[in-house]
Amino acid sequence: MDILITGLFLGGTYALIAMGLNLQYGIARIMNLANGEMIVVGGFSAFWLYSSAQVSPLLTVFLVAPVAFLLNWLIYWIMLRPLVKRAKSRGQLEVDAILATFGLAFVSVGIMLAVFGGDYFSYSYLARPIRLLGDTYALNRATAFLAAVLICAAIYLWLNYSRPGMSIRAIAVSPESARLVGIDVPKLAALTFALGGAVTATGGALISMFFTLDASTGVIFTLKALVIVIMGGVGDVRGTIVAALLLGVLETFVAAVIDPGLTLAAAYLLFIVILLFRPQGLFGRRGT
Amino acid sequence: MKRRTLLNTTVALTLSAALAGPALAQETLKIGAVGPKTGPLAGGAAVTHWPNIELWSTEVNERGGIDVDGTKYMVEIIEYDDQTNPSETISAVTRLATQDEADFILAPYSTGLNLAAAPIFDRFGYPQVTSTASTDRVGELSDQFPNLFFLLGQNSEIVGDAVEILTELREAGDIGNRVAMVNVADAFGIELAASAKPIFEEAGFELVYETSYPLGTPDLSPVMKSAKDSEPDAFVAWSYPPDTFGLTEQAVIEELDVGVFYTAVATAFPAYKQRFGAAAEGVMGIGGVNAESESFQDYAARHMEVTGQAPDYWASGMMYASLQILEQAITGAGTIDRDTVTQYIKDNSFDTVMGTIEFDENNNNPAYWTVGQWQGDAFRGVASTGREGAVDPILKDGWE
Amino acid sequence: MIRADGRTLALVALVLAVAACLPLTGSAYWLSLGISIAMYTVLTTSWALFSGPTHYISLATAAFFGVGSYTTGIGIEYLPYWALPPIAGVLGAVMAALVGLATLRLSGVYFVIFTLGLAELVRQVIIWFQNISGQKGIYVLTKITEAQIFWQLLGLAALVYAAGWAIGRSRLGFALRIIGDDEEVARHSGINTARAKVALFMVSGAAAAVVGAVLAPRFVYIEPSTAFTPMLSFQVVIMALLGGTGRLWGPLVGVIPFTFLWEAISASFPNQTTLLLGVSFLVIVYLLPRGFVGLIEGTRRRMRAREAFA
Amino acid sequence: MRTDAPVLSLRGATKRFGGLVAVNDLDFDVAEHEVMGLIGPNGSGKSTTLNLISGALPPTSGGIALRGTPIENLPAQEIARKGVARTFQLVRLLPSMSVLDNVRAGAVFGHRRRWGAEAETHALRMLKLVGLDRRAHAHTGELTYIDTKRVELARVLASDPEVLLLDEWLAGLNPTELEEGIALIRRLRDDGRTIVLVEHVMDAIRSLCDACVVMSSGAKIAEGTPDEVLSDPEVIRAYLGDDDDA
Repeated sequence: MDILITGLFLGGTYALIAMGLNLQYGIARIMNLANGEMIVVGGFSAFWLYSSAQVSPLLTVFLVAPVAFLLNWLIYWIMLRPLVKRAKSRGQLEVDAILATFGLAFVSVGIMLAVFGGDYFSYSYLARPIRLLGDTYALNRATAFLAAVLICAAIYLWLNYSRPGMSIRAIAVSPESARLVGIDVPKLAALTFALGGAVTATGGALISMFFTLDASTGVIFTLKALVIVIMGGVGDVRGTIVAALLLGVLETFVAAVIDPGLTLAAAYLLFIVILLFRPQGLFGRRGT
Repeated sequence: MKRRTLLNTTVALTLSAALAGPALAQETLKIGAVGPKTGPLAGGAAVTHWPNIELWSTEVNERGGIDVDGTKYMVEIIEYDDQTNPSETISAVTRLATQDEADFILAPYSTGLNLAAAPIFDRFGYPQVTSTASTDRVGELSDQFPNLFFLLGQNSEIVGDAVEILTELREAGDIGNRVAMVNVADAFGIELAASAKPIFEEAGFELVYETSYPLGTPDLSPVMKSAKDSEPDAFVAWSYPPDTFGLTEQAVIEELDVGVFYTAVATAFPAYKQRFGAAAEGVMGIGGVNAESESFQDYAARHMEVTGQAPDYWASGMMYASLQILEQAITGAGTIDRDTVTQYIKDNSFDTVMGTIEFDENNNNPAYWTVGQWQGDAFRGVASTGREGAVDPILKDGWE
Repeated sequence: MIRADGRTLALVALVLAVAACLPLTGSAYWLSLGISIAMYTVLTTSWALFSGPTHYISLATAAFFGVGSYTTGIGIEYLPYWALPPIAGVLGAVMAALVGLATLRLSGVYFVIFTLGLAELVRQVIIWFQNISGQKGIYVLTKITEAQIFWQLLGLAALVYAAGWAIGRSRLGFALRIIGDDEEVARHSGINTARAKVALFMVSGAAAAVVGAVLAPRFVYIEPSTAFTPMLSFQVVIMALLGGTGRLWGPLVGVIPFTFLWEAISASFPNQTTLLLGVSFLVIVYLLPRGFVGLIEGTRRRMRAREAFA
Repeated sequence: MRTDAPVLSLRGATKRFGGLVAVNDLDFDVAEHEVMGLIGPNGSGKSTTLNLISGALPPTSGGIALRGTPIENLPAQEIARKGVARTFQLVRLLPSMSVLDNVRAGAVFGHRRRWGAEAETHALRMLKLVGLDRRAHAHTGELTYIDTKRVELARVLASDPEVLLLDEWLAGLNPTELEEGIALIRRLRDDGRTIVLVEHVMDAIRSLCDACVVMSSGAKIAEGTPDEVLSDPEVIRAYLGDDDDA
């Protein structure tokens, strides 16, 4: 029980890390290698506002999300739209996006270094035990999990029941047909990319409550997010959530029962095994 | 064949002319500095490495430069970012030696990068006074690289003293026999844990929980829960910065009740105290300083003033000491000839912020702090291999 | 066609011969740049041997490189140094064969991330093993000089080029070009696509492992975090793509300017290295959409066109 | 050479996709030098049958044999090597290669494996056979529709197959091209090749096929000469019924 809850909390954290990338890659079709840097930006904002003005990271989120949305929206229109336009095929776009966002990741790290230096930033917020069903857990992790649930649910409902959400899903399935039925693909792709960025930055602000970050740590999160998105299946919100939770529970289980030294090995093993049996990811569609 | 020799001689002549040439006219010393500004170790280097270089060069230039046989030499620092990548460290040191023709090069940051650079330092005859390298192979390394100096100490001593402190506390009846030991599965953590295990067993401790976890483990709560379940009297973690923070936070949350709580690297960072506040009281870790000594207090104040941040209580002082040693050796030798300066470092003792330092026959500093503990607002040395001013260890008393 | 190949081959041999003289100049600086170039040439060229025709982007370079480094790191205690790079090559090839067989069903980005996950898995398992076996830090203390490392890498580069040239001329190379165009057609033409792909993947895996083994003495101290750095995998992909993977010499024209650019930025802007690398990267991506090969061939075509009209 | 033993034979060949039975218990034989027409309304399972024979899909059950050797469990490349070569419903060329290299692909990797100059002369011979020898060095992108079909045919022929599977090879051609196409296949027939033809063009079937198998909803409903089957009432019904929802 204790393992399950700890694992779910960790899984919630992973969902926060990966959900934004899933939107950006699954729908806007940009494999964003600068995803982790957006997490660090979110985390730094929370750190800075907390240590300079005692603003709770839970409030910072409401500032970070719209700013990140705007920032990512601009990134899409200025940087990525030209690539989408010039790409002759999906594969070409993939390669270009990898190269461009890799460069963007470098630029982001460089800017962050210049702005807030290379030092670790870590602060203590809600690092208190709470008791659930007879065991103790970290309040900040529980809070982040709750936030993850809210965010994921909101995205899921929005994609499935709102008009723009349904258009976006149509784009994910087939951009060409979506264009034929009168959906403004570039605009919605930009919107989704921006939304993905906002979710990612929000995740960063939340996880900074318990992760020690520095300007260069982004790449670790990018790798993790890529693994989760692929494992769940590109473009599927449920897939990302399930994959994140699965990973969280597995890592916790291995750490608690087998050997903490194998935690990450087990995580990657799970990822590899899943791909061997379901090459398109847990919820992915074949042939994409 | 003959032509080849001729060619080589010409090259050698040109090279030596190039190296000797600037020394005649200049009044500044070019000092090369390499270290991570990005990459996995950038966070640590931003605490320990770069601020001291800034502090030292500022101070030297404020007092008019380094005295070499009556002439004052200002220092000019040439910095390179090695991105925590040994290939880049090698390139950067080579560039400093050949392109920038640096008069001296400061040791890079961390064991791996220091050793990667060692052959280049050796080849060009630069002394490398390391302050962030920790190894058990000092003898072998100094045989291969006679210009390589170690300030920070040997792993076996760091581990041995930690066990000794525990033994003392046990003999005083303060703690029992049960130790939970974890380590981060990266080079340094593995090396420390591998040394520690036999020493703990020899000292009669029972390792009730023992495990490693990968660097970058996102959630350490299973580790801490298992450690807690094993009901230890002492918790020892051979840890790295992010997990040092993570483990402590989990210990607070799990309300781990131990007499000794020990985490390794970064425990001595000011950020640790800043983050955990009163809960840090009684936490032990690698390093420590004589916080009461005037020289250290003075150093800490100047560090704060010049760089805007506090030094850490382990390698920072050593890093600064390495710069002082270099400066004193240049002045003492009265020349900037590197071989003479290297020999001077071997033969003499130096007065530094960490106290007097003298290298042994293996180019190793035999007297260094091994175990420190947060007591009040400072991380004070509780054990050393021959340093003055150790305080008595206190028991960890809860997390409030 | 064949005559043109012969000329290219002669040119390559000449370039290698000239390059081999680099250590004789006595400049440690150029030698260290030379090592970077040679190392990335081997890594990117062997990478492109597989990825160029098949369009599979592999991020497993670091895994092979790391295994190679560890082969030297651990093996040096028991075996003479010269025996280690070949062993590393065999290990790399075996590992590549296993991975290749496992990943045949994966396509596109799933393959990309799979190889990334694999690299991390190998790294984690090796670290874990190092930890439980109580292996302390791994030191590679040898008398091997930079020049020797450089020559070994050059030799390896020559081998990779020879292999690439031979493959390009063989049924295997032709098969791979067909697979790259249309795998379905390839299968129905009687090509064992799985075998062809795995064979090539083994070549690139072995080459990367040997590079790791050769470079280990240079680093003196082997750490998992540097031996298996994912950055290496990305750099290889980026340089190869910047050069162009359609030609055997494509990666090389990516590696050389990139190394100099990297060096120039690292040397001139130590505090903004990362930022400027990113910026120059973006500039290249936007201004050179088809890599340096595209640029060179475009220029050549324009020049030819001008001659034709003159 | 015995002509009575079939080159290709299907026995109870069945393919299910989940609940859908695409090919149901199909039996037929193709004799040496015979052109066999596989006809039927859209969705009757003709193309799936070709996919089973060529190994693009494994059959759910049943057997397929080439000169008596079972091939139903072999992967596509093995079947191709044993001498079954196919064209695709939608032409598939190798876009980055010249016409000649496209054809060389068949010569190098097919049933009879050639290499070097031999493969090249053989490929040129095949191009000449389909009437494209003068465009050997053209890029595939420059070709007209029928020429792309010719290239594909030449590629398949270059492997010297025992059995040639043509999947609606004549579809989409205009009347003039159709005439050329039929003439081309007739020439192959006259050369004594064994061909299985999935086709909709009735004229072609009448003039080219020695025998026909008619499929409807995955099952064989008639077999015989073209004239026989095309006058079979069940076949007519199947086609007319198909017309309703076509």
